[in-house]
Amino acid sequence: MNFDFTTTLAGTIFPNPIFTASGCAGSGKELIQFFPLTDLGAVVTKSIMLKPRSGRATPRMAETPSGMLNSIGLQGPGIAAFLQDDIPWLKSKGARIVVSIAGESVADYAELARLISGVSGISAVEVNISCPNVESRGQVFSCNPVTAHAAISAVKKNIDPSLPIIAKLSPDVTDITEIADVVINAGADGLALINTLLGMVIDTNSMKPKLAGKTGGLSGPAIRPVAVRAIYQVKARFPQISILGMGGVTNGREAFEMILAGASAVSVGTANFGNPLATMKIKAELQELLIERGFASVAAAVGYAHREED
Amino acid sequence: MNFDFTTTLAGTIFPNPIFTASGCAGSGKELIQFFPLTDLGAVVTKSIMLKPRSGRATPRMAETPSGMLNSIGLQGPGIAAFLQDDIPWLKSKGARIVVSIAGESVADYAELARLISGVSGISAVEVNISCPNVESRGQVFSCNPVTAHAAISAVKKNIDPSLPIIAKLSPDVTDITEIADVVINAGADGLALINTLLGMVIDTNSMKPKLAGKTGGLSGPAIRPVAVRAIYQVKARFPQISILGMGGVTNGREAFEMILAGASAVSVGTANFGNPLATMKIKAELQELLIERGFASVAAAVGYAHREED
Amino acid sequence: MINKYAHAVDAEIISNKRVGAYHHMVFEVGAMAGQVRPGNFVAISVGGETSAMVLRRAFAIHRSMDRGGSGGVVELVVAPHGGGSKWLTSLEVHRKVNIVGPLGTAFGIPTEPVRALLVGGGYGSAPLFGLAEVLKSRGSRVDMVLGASTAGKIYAPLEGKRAVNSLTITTDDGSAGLHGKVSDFLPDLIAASGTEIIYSCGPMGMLAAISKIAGELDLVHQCAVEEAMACGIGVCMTCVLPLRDTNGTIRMQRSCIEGPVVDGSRVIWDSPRAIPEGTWGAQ
Amino acid sequence: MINKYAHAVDAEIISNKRVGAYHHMVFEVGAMAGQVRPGNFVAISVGGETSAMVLRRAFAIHRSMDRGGSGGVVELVVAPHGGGSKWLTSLEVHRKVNIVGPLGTAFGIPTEPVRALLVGGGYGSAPLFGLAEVLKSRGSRVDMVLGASTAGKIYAPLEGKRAVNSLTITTDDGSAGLHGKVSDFLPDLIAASGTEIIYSCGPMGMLAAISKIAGELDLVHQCAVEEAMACGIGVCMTCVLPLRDTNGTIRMQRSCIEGPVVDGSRVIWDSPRAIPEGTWGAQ
Ligand SMILES: Cc1cc2nc3c(=O)[nH]c(=O)nc-3n(C[C@H](O)[C@H](O)[C@H](O)COP(=O)(O)OP(=O)(O)OC[C@H]3O[C@@H](n4cnc5c(N)ncnc54)[C@H](O)[C@@H]3O)c2cc1C
Ligand SMILES: Cc1cc2nc3c(=O)[nH]c(=O)nc-3n(C[C@H](O)[C@H](O)[C@H](O)COP(=O)(O)OP(=O)(O)OC[C@H]3O[C@@H](n4cnc5c(N)ncnc54)[C@H](O)[C@@H]3O)c2cc1C
Ligand SMILES: Cc1cc2nc3c(=O)[nH]c(=O)nc-3n(C[C@H](O)[C@H](O)[C@H](O)COP(=O)(O)O)c2cc1C
Ligand SMILES: Cc1cc2nc3c(=O)[nH]c(=O)nc-3n(C[C@H](O)[C@H](O)[C@H](O)COP(=O)(O)O)c2cc1C
Ligand code: FES
Ligand code: FES
Repeated sequence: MNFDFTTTLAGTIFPNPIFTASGCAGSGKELIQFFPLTDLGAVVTKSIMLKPRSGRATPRMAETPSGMLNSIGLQGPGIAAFLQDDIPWLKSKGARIVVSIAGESVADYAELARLISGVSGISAVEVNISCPNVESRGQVFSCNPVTAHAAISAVKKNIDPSLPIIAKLSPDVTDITEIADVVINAGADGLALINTLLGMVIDTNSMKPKLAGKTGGLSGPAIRPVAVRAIYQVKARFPQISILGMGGVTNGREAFEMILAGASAVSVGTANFGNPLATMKIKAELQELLIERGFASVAAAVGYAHREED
Repeated sequence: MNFDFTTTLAGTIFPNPIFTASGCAGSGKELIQFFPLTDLGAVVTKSIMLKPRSGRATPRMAETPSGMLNSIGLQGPGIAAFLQDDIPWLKSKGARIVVSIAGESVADYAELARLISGVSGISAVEVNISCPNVESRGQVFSCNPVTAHAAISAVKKNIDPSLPIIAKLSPDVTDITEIADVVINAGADGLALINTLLGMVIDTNSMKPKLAGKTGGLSGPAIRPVAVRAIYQVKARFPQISILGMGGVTNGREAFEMILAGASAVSVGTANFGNPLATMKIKAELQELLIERGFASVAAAVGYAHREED
Repeated sequence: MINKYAHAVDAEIISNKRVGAYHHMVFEVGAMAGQVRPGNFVAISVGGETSAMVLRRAFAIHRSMDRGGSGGVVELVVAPHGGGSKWLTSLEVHRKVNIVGPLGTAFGIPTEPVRALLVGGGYGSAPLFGLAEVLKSRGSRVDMVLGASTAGKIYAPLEGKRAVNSLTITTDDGSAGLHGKVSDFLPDLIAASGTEIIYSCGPMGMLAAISKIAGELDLVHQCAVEEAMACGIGVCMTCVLPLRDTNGTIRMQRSCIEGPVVDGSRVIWDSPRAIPEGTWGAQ
Repeated sequence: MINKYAHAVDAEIISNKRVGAYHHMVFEVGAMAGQVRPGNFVAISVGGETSAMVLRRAFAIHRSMDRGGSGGVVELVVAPHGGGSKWLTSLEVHRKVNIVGPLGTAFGIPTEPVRALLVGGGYGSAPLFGLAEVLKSRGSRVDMVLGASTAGKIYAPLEGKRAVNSLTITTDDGSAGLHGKVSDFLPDLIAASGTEIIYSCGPMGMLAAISKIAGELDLVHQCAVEEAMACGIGVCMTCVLPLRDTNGTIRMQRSCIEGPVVDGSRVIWDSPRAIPEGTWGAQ
């Protein structure tokens, strides 16, 4: 059989549907010892902000049952250094690049979009709106329809129109389809589902929160049922929108689960920490499973769990 | 040392802070073979509705990493049979009883409150408002401040004023402290945190959702960081309110974590499935740990992780 | 009282042998062994202390032997299937696992000698051998028919074979015994051995087919059903199936405490996983 | 290239022995052994296939032996502490575990012979013995001082003792060697052995005390730090600590790839877990 492993996400074709998740693959340089970056559908870079950021104090992580909390605080070199160092390096390795951007204000998002527009070799932009809005007492952009809309609109209006926008949403909302609705209206070409859930661990020795930042983002297999539900709900309401699924995927069967729910591609985050070769394992297992189940292409399996017949 | 293991929840004193969680301990009759029900702080009964309910079709459960999904659909005999059979039996065994009620409309909650008011031997009422409101397209009561307020008000106005009301909240909201605020205003004497998270598993053989009801409630250790965060957030904003904590507690250290976050008592749910003696183990370990850490009482440890000193 | 003799025990594995597609495993359970009746099951914690699997796994008790004092054992037949059963079957002897049991209902044993037909599918044969021994000891005639998809999935140990008057094997692929489904051969077997009661254990499809035949011939049919169970002790309500009461009312009942052994005529075979119309409390 | 020789291998455990409070464990890692330099660490998957522990655990490489072909081994010293390390130390020989390595920076070895003082706290002594061998083979003088809270927590194997010119033991409770903290005795030891360079590995408090002494005496101090690591390979940014660049800028750097071995003078010892004022990108 002629199996087609390419996938189309937000109008862009990728050679396969397995991506690294933002913030979980460093700059790419750390993984290249383990496999060629060209073997990935795409590298999604760590969310970059306008200025350099030190991130939060440590401890920044706590292991939890089938998951972990992190509170990195968006440490990074800032957009200028990123465009100068990281992008050219990734391009030189032949990687498909999805740039993740994060802002503290609507103006930040607009500015980041402008700065990225001129750069060649970028396949898409993932807009991380699961970060605190300094103009609104630190409320997370994607937890409010008004600010979610404003951030995505700002990107849309300022970006090179040929660059697809993928809005990354937080699951910590009452109705994720409502937020999906507003960001689609604001011009998002695709959605990334899901970011981490807000969690906390208390150290029973110190009897204080374990993370320096008190709360952190919960990721890993523990949250996979929440991710699958979010993808399924959004796909049911917006069958036309492309979804980049993520949340606790560690093997091909689980990536397949996300695709059946409605994801056109799958990002792998926490699993990279447990196994630097996780993406390659997932990719191989997924391909085998899709063929075994009789799908001629990734596209044929996307959202297949929604069918009403049989 | 004279250690005081009693706890005060919503103005009522219980001999120890370990309860069974609603829907996770049957009617009590199933566990009595394993330990005397008097050894529990209290039995929280399965949420009871006005009329008998068959619940949902099967499969009703799926195991997930460090957790499970359930979609029971509130199967039960209805309030009349419950008051006639279950309550007298629990009383005859000397159990402290917290009755959990659930309605499909505001009028249901009012009626349930009236029916319970006359009954002796009940320590408190847990109001499960994490269930679908048939009058509002199935939206969950506790996911909307207006309906959350209406349900709790309806109970408050119709219940024997000496019976404390504990409002049980869903974590599937953008800001749980906002819902806590409205239910406290509506007259809740305490809060139960948290109910399950909405999740889904897709069966990669049938390529359809695994549960007959498609989505289900995620419980177990996987969700503990979300529960601890919710308890901590609510306690930080409402230091005076009593909290009944729950979500993935399987041992004494984890119950201690919930108490440090702000819970005055802890319900044990999914852990009963993995170990019928879970509550007894948790209780013994918690007592040992509290004494080891130098607390003279449960009360002294409640919310201790919030202190600013050291 | 529900599960009157149930308790938890850290049981040592004293034997673990591959037999065809299954593992025959023996556990030192002490006093529990003396309280087991054929049809009961146990629930076992899987994955060890840092396991991501939070639920127990249920296994029908194959045989139990009370050796007096604290020396009882139970035997199980386990198919390595998913995470839990693969973990269990991979354990070496002397490892301990936590077992809760005995759980659930048992096969009803007539007080008088009868002519019984025992029908097992796959590892569903496991509880039938213990049952056969009890029936034989009461003077009953015991015929047995075991079916599976293929030869390796027939579980029929030698000593078991000796305990029955006749043993018929069927496989879907014809790799052992008769070629076909168990139910294809039942009418003839029933006629040949003058069966008065049928006991069965296996996949729901097989139980349904047997129940149809039993119904037509007006035979008593006790079957052990298998629904996904989260707790095994009656507290979670996940394992329900619609069962008809004596007065005809259909209720969603827990297969872990009302079952696993139920009277076949009580089961709504055409929709065991749905809420049949008219079910008590149906919305 | 970062972690130039790192790769993953399913390594068989070929020995697992309790030594005081620790387990000395030997793993068959093949070619990896030949690529290890003293100070490197490995990251091991824990808990087995159905584990709830999703992160690897880091362990300093105690020694490595390249036996040619595919026959290399690495040795670790593991303290059974929480879920992951208890699982690992409970494994029997012949079990396989997945190991990624060699990871991180190594101790810098001067090209000329030097007088080196190696200071270890608890299992922090583990990487020092391999280092001692290399230093000795280059003609250096190696003095070693090992401290712990109590005698059982001193890890100092016999062959290791032979590789050093002098070995001093200290315990907080006086149960072995000198009574007190390692740092109490350092100035005298340095003076007595004419130390030119200090290598250290152990808890942050100990490293800070050593760094202070090294600074006062203007000695080079290479220390192996230990921060909670989620990935061990540089992709997660959880293991950072503030480090001073050559031009004085403080940046939050990953201890897994910029370390674990770093120059003691680069560490901000009074607040290794905070964001010191003036850190690059501080908000
Ligand atoms: C009353 C009863 C008796 C049983 N007796 C035996 C026996 O004698 N030998 C044997 O090998 N197995 C038996 N099983 C099935 C066994 O309990 C496990 O379900 C099976 O081993 C698969 O578990 P797993 O962890 O390997 O698979 P997984 O797929 O990882 O299991 C995931 C979850 O689904 C449930 N599940 C999966 N398959 C089934 C199934 N067929 N029936 C019920 N639940 C399922 C599991 O219990 C678990 O909770 C019995 C089940 C029941 C309810
Ligand atoms: C570079 C490096 C070298 C190490 N070398 C050794 C060694 O040679 N021998 C040895 O016994 N241990 C060593 N450790 C500590 C080891 O990695 C584990 O952290 C420790 O065994 C505790 O894990 P656990 O699963 O038993 O405990 P848990 O408490 O269950 O661990 C939970 C999580 O916290 C992290 N954690 C807990 N304690 C520490 C700690 N002290 N430092 C860093 N992370 C921690 C764990 O890695 C894990 O992610 C080293 C750590 C690092 C970073
Ligand atoms: C350590 C860590 C850092 C992360 N950093 C980012 C980030 O910078 N931007 C972002 O959009 N998501 C970030 N995430 C979220 C992941 O991209 C992903 O959405 C989430 O972890 C769920 O996927 P997983 O379970 O596969 O990790 C981070 C996650 C982790 C664990
Ligand atoms: C099988 C099952 C049934 C439940 N039924 C109810 C219920 O009837 N009413 C209710 O308020 N919560 C119900 N819950 C939620 C639990 O009471 C508890 O809030 C949740 O499971 C988190 O705790 P745990 O992780 O300890 O199980 C149920 C949970 C499970 C797993
Ligand atoms: S398995 Fe829990 S009630 Fe039957
Ligand atoms: S441990 Fe992940 S970057 Fe260092």
